[in-house]
Amino acid sequence: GSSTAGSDDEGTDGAVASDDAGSETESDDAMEEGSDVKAAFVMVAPVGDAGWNFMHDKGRIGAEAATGVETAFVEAIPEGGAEFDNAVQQFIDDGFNVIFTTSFGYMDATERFAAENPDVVFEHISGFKQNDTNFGNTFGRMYQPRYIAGMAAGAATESNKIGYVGAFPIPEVIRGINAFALGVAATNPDATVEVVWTSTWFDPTVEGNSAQALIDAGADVLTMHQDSTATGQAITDAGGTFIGYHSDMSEQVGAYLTAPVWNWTPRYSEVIESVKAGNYQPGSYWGGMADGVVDITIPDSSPVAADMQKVKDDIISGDFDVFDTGDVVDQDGNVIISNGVVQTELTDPFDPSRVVAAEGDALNDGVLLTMSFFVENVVGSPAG
Amino acid sequence: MLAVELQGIWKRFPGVIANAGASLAVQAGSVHAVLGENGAGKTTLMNVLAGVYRADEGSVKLYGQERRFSSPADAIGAGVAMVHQEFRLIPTFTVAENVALGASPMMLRKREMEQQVADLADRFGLHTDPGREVWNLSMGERQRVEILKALWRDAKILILDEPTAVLTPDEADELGRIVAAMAADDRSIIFISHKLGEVTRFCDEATVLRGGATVASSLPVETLNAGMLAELMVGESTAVSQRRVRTNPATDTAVLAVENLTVRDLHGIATVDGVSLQVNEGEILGIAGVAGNGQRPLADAVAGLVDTESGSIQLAGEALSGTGPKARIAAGLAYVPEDRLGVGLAPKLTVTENAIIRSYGTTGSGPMVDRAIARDQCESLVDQYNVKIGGVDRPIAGLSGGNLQRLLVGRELATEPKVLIAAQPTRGLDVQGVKAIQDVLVAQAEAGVSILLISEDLDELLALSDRVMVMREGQVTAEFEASQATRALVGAAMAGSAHQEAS
Amino acid sequence: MNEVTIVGLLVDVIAFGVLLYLAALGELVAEKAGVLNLGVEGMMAIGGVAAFWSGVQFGSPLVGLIVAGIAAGLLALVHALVAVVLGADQVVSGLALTIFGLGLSAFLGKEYVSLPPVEQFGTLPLGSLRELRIIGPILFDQPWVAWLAAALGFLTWFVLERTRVGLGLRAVGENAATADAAGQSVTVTRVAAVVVGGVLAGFSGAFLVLNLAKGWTEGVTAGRGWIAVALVIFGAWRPGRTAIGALLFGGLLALEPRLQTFGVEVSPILVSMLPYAITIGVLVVFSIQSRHRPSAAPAAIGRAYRREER
Amino acid sequence: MFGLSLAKRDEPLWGGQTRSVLTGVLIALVLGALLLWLNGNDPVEVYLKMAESAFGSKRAISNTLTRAVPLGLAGLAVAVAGSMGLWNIGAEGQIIAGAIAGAWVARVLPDAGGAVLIPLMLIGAVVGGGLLALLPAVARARLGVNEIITTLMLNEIILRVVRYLVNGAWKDPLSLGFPQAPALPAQAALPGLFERSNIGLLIAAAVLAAFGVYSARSKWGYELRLAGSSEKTAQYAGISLKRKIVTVLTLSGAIAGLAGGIELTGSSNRLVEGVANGWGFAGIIVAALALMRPSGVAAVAVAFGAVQVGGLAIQTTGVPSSIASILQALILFGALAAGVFSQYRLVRANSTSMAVASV
Ligand SMILES: Nc1ncnc2c1ncn2[C@@H]1O[C@H](COP(=O)(O)OP(=O)(O)OP(=O)(O)O)[C@@H](O)[C@H]1O
Ligand SMILES: Nc1ncnc2c1ncn2[C@@H]1O[C@H](COP(=O)(O)OP(=O)(O)OP(=O)(O)O)[C@@H](O)[C@H]1O
Ligand SMILES: [Mg+2]
Ligand SMILES: [Mg+2]
Repeated sequence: GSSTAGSDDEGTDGAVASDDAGSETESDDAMEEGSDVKAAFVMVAPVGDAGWNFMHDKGRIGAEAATGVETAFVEAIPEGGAEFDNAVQQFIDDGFNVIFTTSFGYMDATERFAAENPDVVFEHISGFKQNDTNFGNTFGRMYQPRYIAGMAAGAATESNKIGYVGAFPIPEVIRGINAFALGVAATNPDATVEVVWTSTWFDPTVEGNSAQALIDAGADVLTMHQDSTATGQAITDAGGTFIGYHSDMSEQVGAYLTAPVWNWTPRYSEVIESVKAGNYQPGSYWGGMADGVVDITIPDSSPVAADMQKVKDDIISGDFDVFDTGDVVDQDGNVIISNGVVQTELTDPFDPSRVVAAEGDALNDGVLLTMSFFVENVVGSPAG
Repeated sequence: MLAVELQGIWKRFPGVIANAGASLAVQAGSVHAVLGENGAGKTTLMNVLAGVYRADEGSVKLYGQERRFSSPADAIGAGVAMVHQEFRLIPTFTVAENVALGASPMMLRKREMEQQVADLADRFGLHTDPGREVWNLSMGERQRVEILKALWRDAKILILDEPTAVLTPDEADELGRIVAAMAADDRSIIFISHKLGEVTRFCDEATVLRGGATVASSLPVETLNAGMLAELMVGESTAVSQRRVRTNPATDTAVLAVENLTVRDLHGIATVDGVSLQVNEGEILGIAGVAGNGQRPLADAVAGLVDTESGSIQLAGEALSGTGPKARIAAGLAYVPEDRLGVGLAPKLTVTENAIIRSYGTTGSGPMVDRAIARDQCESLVDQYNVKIGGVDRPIAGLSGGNLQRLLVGRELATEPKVLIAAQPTRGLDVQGVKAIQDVLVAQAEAGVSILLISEDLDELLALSDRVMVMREGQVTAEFEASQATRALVGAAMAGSAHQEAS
Repeated sequence: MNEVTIVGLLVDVIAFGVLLYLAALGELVAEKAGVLNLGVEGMMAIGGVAAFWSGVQFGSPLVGLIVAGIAAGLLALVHALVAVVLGADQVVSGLALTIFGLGLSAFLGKEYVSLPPVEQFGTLPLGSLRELRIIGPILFDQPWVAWLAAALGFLTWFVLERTRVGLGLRAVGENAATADAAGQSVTVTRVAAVVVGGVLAGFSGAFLVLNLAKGWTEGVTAGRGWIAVALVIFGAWRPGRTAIGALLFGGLLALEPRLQTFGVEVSPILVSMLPYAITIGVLVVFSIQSRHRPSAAPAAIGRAYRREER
Repeated sequence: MFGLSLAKRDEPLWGGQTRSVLTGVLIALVLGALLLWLNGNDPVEVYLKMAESAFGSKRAISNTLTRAVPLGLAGLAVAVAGSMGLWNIGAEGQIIAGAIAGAWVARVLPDAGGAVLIPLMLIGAVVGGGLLALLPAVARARLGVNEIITTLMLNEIILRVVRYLVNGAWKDPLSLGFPQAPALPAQAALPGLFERSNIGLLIAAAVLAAFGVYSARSKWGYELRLAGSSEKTAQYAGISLKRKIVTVLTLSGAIAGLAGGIELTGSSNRLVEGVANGWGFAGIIVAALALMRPSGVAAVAVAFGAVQVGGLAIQTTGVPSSIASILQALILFGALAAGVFSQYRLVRANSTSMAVASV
């Protein structure tokens, strides 16, 4: 069968699964005796968006069930405004002592609150700042399951054209596209990955429209880095194959093949448990498939299911890493990385004076975090 | 048989009682005049009959049957049509569309509709082009469209509220014939007019309103004369305006000199067409003419409110052409506009704020309005011109027309102008008001102010003016010295033909 | 760029055009009667959630369309009551309606987020016409709502220009006192026009959720209601010209991602500005052209009418 | 309808607008209670939480006032134009333009001291907001182009400009490619006052007070009201309407731009896409509820700020944000309706005698 260790209703939350509805009254019952830890979440868009925020809310609900602490959230809080301050302060005043801020743009404000409130733990998602006592950051190596998804896509395409609907040309998205494209190359060296940028994280209409553009351009397999399922609906209607993102979208999308998914429950639970135990240590957590924060469903139907499973196992065991293996060649044919060794000096594209890796250096996370080139089998512009 | 029977109609508006138990009885198949001073409540009463206003109290009977209208639609359904005093036309609609509005077949066939309107117009001798949009039409044409609307509905009861105000005497006579034909067709017509000659020629009976109540009902017109009617209307015997005797005759120095002035409206029609005139120091120059013949754009052009196409304007030797209103005020020009609440005053602002429109810029040195000075100015105007107000800090819209006018005239004269343009300065005023304003104008002229007086009231013009000019279709068509100006001569010039209104 | 991509583009142009057109047509009807309704965005959202709800309940897009129309029409009735019957400020009431509609749709739609799509509006059984090259997919393979939109556009034009109802409605929007004196009930006409406007916005929302976004999520309207408001002005309050505008604006929306697949390197963000920039440009050109005519805008727009007030 | 109609009162009800806003709030609270109850919340508890979070402590008051700053300035911007009968729907975009211009100043002068930089940024913001309003202003004055639509369209355009900047030209080199503008220099932050309030509060209060007085007492304000009361009268009084339209709309934009500058330097430490955050649209509502009188804006802004703070606070107790929006809309409808009834009364035509029944 398929192995879906990370999908939301399995795994860590078994113990109190009956309570995972997440309503406030129920969580009171589930609260452990004597625990005064309360966890709050700040979301940048309505949790009803079916994507990023939706998954964080699922993570919240899962963590509430797993740890028994009370949780609360506010949604649609803009980045860089007074609303964030109001909401976080309200949480602090109401006695919340772990606060997860789940959008990149909250980073600076979260840092400031952490400095002002040493008794409250702040965990920021998708950023890179931290302090020594109560402020850490969390993200996931989504590129790992993206690679495996690419393998499935390469095997599934008949037109040898795979479409990728991307939000913004930023390293996080580019990294995912490259990993995916490397996975495609592993199972189908003839296939290309064509990218369309939407300039929005969430707009189902634009996403669907972009997907249709790719379909018309000949793509028969689509994936995306967006917050709605519109891409999947478009390819379903066109009779193609869809690879989801964020959550297992098999319920919503007919042409579903597989999906790299987020599963915030284990990480949230871990942070909350450490606060409960009084041993929270801030850090830069960049978890991968081994940690369960990202995962993928392996489709039985795929002819490369066994290969995918093997790669998954190897990633989890540490025997394989996406950009560490073989040659990573850019669109112009330059070999950028070869077997984990950087072949050419890499600078931060946004600050060219900063060298991220010199020629001959071993591959480091900095290279991944500033990635701004497309690998050779990607069609489209990494500049947007 | 009575076609219309209104009884005990009361209608109150905030701060005013427009109808105070008014009544009216109209015989079927007759033309019935409703008379009364401005503000007597004629229009209000007709609006009640036409379903536009809902009376506070009173009853409406048509052909003996009690009716209760809650909308104009109800009244139209009962066969009542009204030609409103202010046009109720839609400028962007064609004539045919305006005529058919609310009374057309479900499907509109443009050609057919226009043809039908044309036929109807021909039948009653109302010349019009059914396919033209109304914004292109002159006032007289618009009036014809209004009448066509009522004819189109085949109304049994037709209300005409001052239909002849913008018509030439010829056109008015034409209308008289149409009305007579309609009456002969067993329709009933209610005819409102301030022109008593028309009343005696066109109508069978007359009802007179005063202060919202009926003071005389269904008088047979044959028994009436103008003097009696005037007495009934105003409630006291007024001497017919008499020529005033000046103690200090006008001099020959031209203070205001207008040379070959042409003004075009939005549609390129020359509303003022090569007008030249001059007003000497201490002189009152009267401009006569049927409404809509260019008097208003002439006044606006001299005051700098509309652009002129060509010509020059000089005030005491200073060229004003091309300057804005501010410069002209500074040069010594004052203007009492015809539309007092729309142009001369700002209805939402307070009495004080309206009193300082001319002076706020020059009183006080800094950027702020000096409220103490403003209040003083306002109070002294109120005292001097005997303006009745609720309070200097209440919105001016609450004042009655006469009081608005006193304040406006006072304010303009407070600027100590060299030239005063006074357009319809006594329209809508009661007897004391008329006299007060006329006295002020004469006193100013005697003090050396040059006055350009525009009025539709011929008697007023003849009584006050040193010279009278007649405007027709934008041009000055005649000029009379005071000594030669008679009603007959001026009236004939206004009509542009030998025809003159009987009186 | 090849035949398939060009056909695909045109198919999308029409789809987006239909989306915008339905909403704009509704706004046009309301504005023609003299009522500005800035609540289009909220009405579309309510229509969308209602259509999705009935899709889940009944599985029929036709029922969805009807339910969406009713729901959005009811929402529009709020604006009609506040801004027409009571005569309160139309701008504020419309803005409040947008806030209300977006909030209410999010509240009602909570359980429908990330459900699989419900049945879409299908195509008409046009047989071999649909198979025709190029025009088959562009015209005959469109969902029937596209035909409905075209028909409604024609119907709107016909009713406005060729029937007594339309004459009265336009009169109310030009000069309420005149229409009233001619026996046309201003309140009834305006309320009806606002509600019809709401129904059409609801249709637009239904089409958006069922066929374009293919699912309900909060924020699904993403500002398209505002484009519809702009479109009415672009179309100079005429159904035909508005249709052309809808295709133009729809074309720009459709072009945004496709330019990339055509290999044109232009920022999609900049392309997305175009509809708004064009609207401003067109407005300016119109007003230069029509300096000596009465404006195309219904003269009484935004103004409450109270019969006994002068 | 139902034989009922509205008749103007001889005098508006005592306390007219204040009373109507309060009545509106009351109506909204009743309807909202129903909604909350349906959603399984305890309305009383929720409302207490709203009140407490808006006014219950020094911090709460600071939160409310912090919101009242952009609301008040945007409201003032709309009211200044509105007192002359112009609709500036573009405050939202002008706030963004102000923030962009302010951020630009900081880019150009990164090393200037705070005492220089902050004033320059705020001036930049004022200029930026004013410039964005200039196009609609000139188009309206010269060509009679409806300013409602041009300002509305410019909102959408400027939003995309800031998005473009943040994603491209102005992308922060230090944020690992994430689309955000660089952080402003530390000295660009407005000095704090108490709790979360900063001197932006004083600036806004000063601007609101100054305009409140200036527009009520000055010749300039008098001319505005004159033009707003009747265009023809203004022309008759020798006021150049064209110039007035241009100056007033531009000024309106400048005030909104100042709001953007204060948000930039006060609440956010970098230019973000969401800097306007709906304040501009809320400003329309604030101005309308203040009857377009600049002097009334401040009070409405504080009240509206409290509603927003309360709406956010109840979310932390599990009330969905959608209900907070619905409550806000209900308050608006309620206030609008109550505003009408303060000037009109309901009249019923009695079916037998046409007598007036006042309800
Ligand atoms: N809608 C209204 N609101 C307030 N006051 C009104 C209204 N209509 C009429 N009035 C007032 O009622 C009174 C009677 O006005 P009405 O128009 O009936 O007079 P009229 O006899 O027709 O005068 P005119 O000869 O000038 O036409 C006036 O004082 C007028 O100002
Ligand atoms: N547009 C209007 N809106 C409301 N009320 C009006 C309006 N026009 C006139 N009125 C009211 O009608 C009343 C009378 O106005 P009108 O000018 O007809 O007075 P009048 O009876 O002719 O008095 P006067 O003898 O001073 O001319 C005023 O008190 C005013 O409140
Ligand atoms: Mg009258
Ligand atoms: Mg009067």
